[in-house]
Amino acid sequence: MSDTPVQTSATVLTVRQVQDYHAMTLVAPAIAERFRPGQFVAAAVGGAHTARLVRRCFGVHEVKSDYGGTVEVVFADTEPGTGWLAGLRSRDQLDLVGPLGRPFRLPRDPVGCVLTGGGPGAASLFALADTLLRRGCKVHFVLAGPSARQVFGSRMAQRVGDTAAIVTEDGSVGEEGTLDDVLPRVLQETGADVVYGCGPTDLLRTITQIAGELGLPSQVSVEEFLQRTGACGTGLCMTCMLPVHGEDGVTRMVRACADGPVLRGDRVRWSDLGTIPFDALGAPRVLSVTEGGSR
Amino acid sequence: MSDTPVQTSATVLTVRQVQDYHAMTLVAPAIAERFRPGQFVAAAVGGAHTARLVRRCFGVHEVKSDYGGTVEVVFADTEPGTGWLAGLRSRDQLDLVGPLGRPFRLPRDPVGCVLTGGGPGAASLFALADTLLRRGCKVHFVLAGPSARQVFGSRMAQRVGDTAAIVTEDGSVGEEGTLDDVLPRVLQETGADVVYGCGPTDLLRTITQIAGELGLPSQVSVEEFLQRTGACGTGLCMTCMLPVHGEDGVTRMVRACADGPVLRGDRVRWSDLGTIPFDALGAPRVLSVTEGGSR
Amino acid sequence: MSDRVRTALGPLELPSPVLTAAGCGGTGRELAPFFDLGRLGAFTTTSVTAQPRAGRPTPRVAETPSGLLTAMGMPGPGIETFLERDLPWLVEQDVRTIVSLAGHSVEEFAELAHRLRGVPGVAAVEVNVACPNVADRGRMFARHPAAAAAAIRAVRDGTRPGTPVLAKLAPDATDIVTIALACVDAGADGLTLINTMEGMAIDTGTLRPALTGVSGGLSGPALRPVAVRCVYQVHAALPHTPIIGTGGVATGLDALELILAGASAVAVGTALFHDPLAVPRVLRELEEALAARRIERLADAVGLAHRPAGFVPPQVRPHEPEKERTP
Amino acid sequence: MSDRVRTALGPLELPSPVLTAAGCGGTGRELAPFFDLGRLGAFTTTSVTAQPRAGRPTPRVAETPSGLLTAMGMPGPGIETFLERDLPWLVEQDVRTIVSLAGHSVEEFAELAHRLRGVPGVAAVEVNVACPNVADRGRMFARHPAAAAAAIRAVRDGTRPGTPVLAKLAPDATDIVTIALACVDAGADGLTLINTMEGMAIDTGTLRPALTGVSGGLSGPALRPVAVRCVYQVHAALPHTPIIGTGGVATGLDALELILAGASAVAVGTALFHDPLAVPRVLRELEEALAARRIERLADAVGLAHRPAGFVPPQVRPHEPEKERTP
Ligand SMILES: Cc1cc2nc3c(=O)[nH]c(=O)nc-3n(C[C@H](O)[C@H](O)[C@H](O)COP(=O)(O)OP(=O)(O)OC[C@H]3O[C@@H](n4cnc5c(N)ncnc54)[C@H](O)[C@@H]3O)c2cc1C
Ligand SMILES: Cc1cc2nc3c(=O)[nH]c(=O)nc-3n(C[C@H](O)[C@H](O)[C@H](O)COP(=O)(O)OP(=O)(O)OC[C@H]3O[C@@H](n4cnc5c(N)ncnc54)[C@H](O)[C@@H]3O)c2cc1C
Ligand SMILES: Cc1cc2nc3c(=O)[nH]c(=O)nc-3n(C[C@H](O)[C@H](O)[C@H](O)COP(=O)(O)O)c2cc1C
Ligand SMILES: Cc1cc2nc3c(=O)[nH]c(=O)nc-3n(C[C@H](O)[C@H](O)[C@H](O)COP(=O)(O)O)c2cc1C
Ligand code: FES
Ligand code: FES
Repeated sequence: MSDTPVQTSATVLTVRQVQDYHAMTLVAPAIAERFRPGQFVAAAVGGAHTARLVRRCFGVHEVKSDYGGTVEVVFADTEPGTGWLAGLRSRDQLDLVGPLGRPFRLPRDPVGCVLTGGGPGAASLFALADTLLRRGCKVHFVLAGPSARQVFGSRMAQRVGDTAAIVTEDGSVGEEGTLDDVLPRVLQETGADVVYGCGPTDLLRTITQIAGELGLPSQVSVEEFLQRTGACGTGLCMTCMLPVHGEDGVTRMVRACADGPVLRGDRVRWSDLGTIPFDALGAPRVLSVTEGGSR
Repeated sequence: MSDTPVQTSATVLTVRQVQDYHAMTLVAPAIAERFRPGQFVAAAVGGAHTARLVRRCFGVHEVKSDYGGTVEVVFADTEPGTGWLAGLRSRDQLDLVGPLGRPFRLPRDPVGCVLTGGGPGAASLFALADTLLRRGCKVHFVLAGPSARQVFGSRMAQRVGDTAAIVTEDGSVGEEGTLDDVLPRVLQETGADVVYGCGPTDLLRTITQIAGELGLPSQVSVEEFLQRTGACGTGLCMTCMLPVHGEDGVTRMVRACADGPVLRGDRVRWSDLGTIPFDALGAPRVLSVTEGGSR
Repeated sequence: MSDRVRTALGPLELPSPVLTAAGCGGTGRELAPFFDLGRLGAFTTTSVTAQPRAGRPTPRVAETPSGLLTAMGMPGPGIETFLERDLPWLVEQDVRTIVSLAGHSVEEFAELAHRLRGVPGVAAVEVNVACPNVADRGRMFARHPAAAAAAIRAVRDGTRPGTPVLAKLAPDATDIVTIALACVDAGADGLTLINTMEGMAIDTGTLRPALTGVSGGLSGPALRPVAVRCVYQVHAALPHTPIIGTGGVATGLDALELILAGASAVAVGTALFHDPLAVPRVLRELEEALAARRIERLADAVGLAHRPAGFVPPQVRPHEPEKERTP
Repeated sequence: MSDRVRTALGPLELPSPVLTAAGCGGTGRELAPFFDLGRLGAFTTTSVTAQPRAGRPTPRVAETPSGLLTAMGMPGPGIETFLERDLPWLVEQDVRTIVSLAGHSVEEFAELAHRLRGVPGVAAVEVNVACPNVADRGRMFARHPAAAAAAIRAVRDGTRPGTPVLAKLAPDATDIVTIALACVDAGADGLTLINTMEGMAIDTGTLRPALTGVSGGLSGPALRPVAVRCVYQVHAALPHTPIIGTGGVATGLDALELILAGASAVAVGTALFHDPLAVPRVLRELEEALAARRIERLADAVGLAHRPAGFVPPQVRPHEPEKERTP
């Protein structure tokens, strides 16, 4: 059962400032032991008397064996939920569920991998890099964002990766430009065999497209879509549905949390996110007459 | 305006264990400066995302001039609201409104005063004692309760008061017995001129009765009644009503928070607490027909 | 207060859209120590009854998740004392005052309106139709279109034409739009949405209902989604009828939510018990929220969430302002 | 599980009174990693429809104070796949299963009952009458006594006599007791109270309704006072009809509150999203709460809050168990 998630009261070990983000290390042996890169944890926010019922999900930045097992998450504290998290201090308890979701599929052979991301979501790529490197893979980072604030881990990527390219629209860190300018070049230069992605939805779509054009498989984590739509993270609530077409050619609505968050990029119908495509299984044939929310 | 209440974000200075209680000292200069003994403060509990809308009220144990002005409250952490409070640590912020309610009326002359109480509510008596002593009054404590756990401040009373009598039903601290056994004796021995009370409702009723029999005025704080019935502490919600008869002989429903919590004991219709006496102003003449809660 | 937040309820202009809700601001005197009452859009009184009423025995209130349950039993000093003691104080402080009326029969509503007629300092009259109707075995007026309309008509008929009459509705109805239509048809110039919703709590210590009234009214943020829904549905049907949105407003964004749904003003109730400074804070936050969204005038935000809705529900024109009638 | 918590819904005996609520436990597979499903009193399925349905586009959910708003659009694989794939898995795990049915017409309800008839592993059938009725311009069955009764009758007629049929009602009605009476009269063996209540949220960023469905159903602790009130009122009128209490149960004391109001079992919904271990925890806390109050058998606590009420509301005897009819 060691690949099944657990619910646990984790102890906050440290909260550090990293660039514009908070990095929180939590003692959670049962989660650390089960974790595989690409999976996430879901934290209850607001404390024992909270009025906020939706757990906030976080990709795992790093897992260590200290104190029986720790997990580190990275977040910005701009919104109420993460604002509360940022106020926690060492020794506080945090109710965590995890690890949740399907991990990144790992190559069997020591191939070349490009890890692409942006925003705090890029944090997940570092746990992945760690595992890939231990398997003898080559790891090439490509981090992109509008400006330096939105690019997490640029220095770390340079330290950890075999290569690391950083690109921002305003040139505030790395090259000036967009992912389109950089990713094809890196894929060509490194001769990579697979592309991994984690970050804003538009970024994932771009990754998928560029990888597709070069005939490379892509594995992307739809964290942002899940964050905007989901309520449980455990596959129970069925609110985080997105259209994915299967090998049989049929489009099905699948759960971003339990069937993802890592999906094959080429399977996701990116243009149809937030809709039920008319050809999806179970799509309404006519717009049904409903009074308010049918339940 | 310095006798009007304020809303403030107080900083927790220390939380100490005192007997079975927590004593929390808060930096709140605007409240400390306005406070008069018998008044209380109302704390928002549960943090920024709380689902609990009712503030928890606390009598003030001690006011000091350190850090611009501090107030100390004393509480047991058996229930959810105070349980949350007990988890606060030094440097945390607490949203406080105060001082609220009418204070104990103070004697003009340096007379003899008996201060009677039980439970954490007795905390309020120490701020009162302080003021009375500074006015040259004699202060005699009588603290009562079922057992030692329910008697707060017995050692402090002995240190601060001119005399101090402690009585518990099981004799676990002080004499074995009840207030009835002790209060009449203390009143006679000390020749006191006025009785102050703060504690469980039954205790207040006993105090009023014994004082009345000896022809002494009593001033009691109906904190427990207020805690069971009120929702705001500021006089807005009209839920903490208790029957009090006025000088004109008419019984009116008054607010425990804003018209109290300190009331003349002989004015409170103790047997009718939790009812609308039929002769109260505005009492229903017949039980009105209502569907559920009329608003 | 900036021009950005000016608003109007029909003919009644208000410098601020943030009011107190009926029964939640005491007599006004209790709030005065905390902030300048001039910052109130308006003060809504506790519902005034014909006779003094002590209300229900305690406990009258219970805490529920993000809410409060209350069964007050309509306590108050009665209209005579109200007119002698409470209203003059508000007038003296220059507080725009909306007087809420509670009757237990259509006749009592008529009598109350009559007593209030011509009294200076009444900015508007709010009719609390969430009152038990003794003529209907104690069922609330607010639950039946005809009963609600009768109460409104009685008050409208007894009130000077220039003074707006607002109908305050409760959400415990199969279809609140029907009730709102009936009230507007009966002469209501505006609507206050919503009163509390019937709920109940059981004390797991005593194993008995927590309130002497057995059931009570649920208020507070827990109720807000229901208030937003009611305001939205009624504004869709009656886009020209001004609405005061009430129910769980505790922040400026909560106020904005009700305004986007179709309210021209909002009233703060339960939040006052938690935070006596709620009204000026909500106003400040709302002003900031409008500015951040580059909304220059509050009126531009009213009902904005309806546009561009794919489906336009049937719209009904409100009644024309009535001519004065003999009471 | 101790004998203290054994309960029964009419003929259906359950070792535990804590169930999952319809639509909130996934297919069962999602909960299985967290706890032994044998600890469930019963598993209630997501409402099963005749055809596969993708449901509404996202966003389908919004967070509200102590609550959740959802507008799902009744997604599901359809009864065929349900019978082939989901139900057999539950049977295999030995999970007592209550199958919830959702139809958009009386005929569809009849068809669903017919498809389910005689299928092994169906402990009870729950009829979700909070469905839009296409024959009534999309109004919910649950809002009209006659429509609700027709749906119940269709399912009762199509279901084996030994299998209890439960009517699941929504609180958005002027008088839920009337609807409950109509359902029991039409053959419901028990009631599940309550489904979500209609509410709405507006996104203050986009200035548009937060849900694609515009309005949605409010669930979670915010709703609990309404659930307690509905269970209390219906139990007062129908003291012999078993009730599953649902709405905001997140702790053992919440469960006890509904039981004291008159429920014989409780179903946990929204709390599962916050806490996948909610069911075994609520059960443990309930067991402790009963023990602390020296209540030896759960049945002794059912409806206890009604005693010694001063006023006994009119009581109605439930219908006698129906003889088998030809479907
Ligand atoms: C798989 C996954 C991984 C993520 N990893 C990271 C990360 O590494 N670093 C990071 O900063 N952020 C991450 N996020 C986003 C994160 O969960 C927060 O939602 C985000 O930071 C917004 O902050 P907040 O909770 O303070 O916002 P709030 O304003 O408190 O919440 C914003 C709104 O989103 C809703 N919401 C928030 N979280 C969820 C959720 N999980 N499911 C459904 N609704 C939700 C809330 O109900 C609210 O309405 C991740 C999200 C997902 C789904
Ligand atoms: C004037 C006054 C002075 C007090 N002084 C002290 C003191 O010095 N030390 C002390 O330990 N306790 C004091 N109390 C009681 C204190 O406010 C807490 O209510 C009590 O300790 C119960 O603890 P809790 O909040 O953890 O209980 P909870 O279980 O969290 O609350 C118990 C129930 O009481 C209700 N409740 C709690 N407080 C209030 C309130 N203020 N108004 C209305 N309803 C309320 C809650 O809604 C809840 O339903 C005082 C109360 C009053 C009114
Ligand atoms: C203690 C209390 C007393 C109330 N008294 C009245 C009243 O007298 N008349 C009335 O129309 N509404 C009354 N209400 C309803 C409020 O005005 C308001 O409509 C409702 O509480 C929802 O708003 P809120 O969530 O901001 O409190 C009262 C509500 C509470 C909580
Ligand atoms: C996401 C979600 C899906 C639901 N799906 C169904 C359903 O399919 N059938 C049904 O009868 N009720 C459904 N409900 C209602 C719940 O079963 C329950 O009655 C309601 O949510 C109140 O309980 P709670 O507060 O514990 O969630 C759903 C509720 C939610 C939140
Ligand atoms: S977030 Fe609940 S199913 Fe995905
Ligand atoms: S507690 Fe609100 S008026 Fe006294």
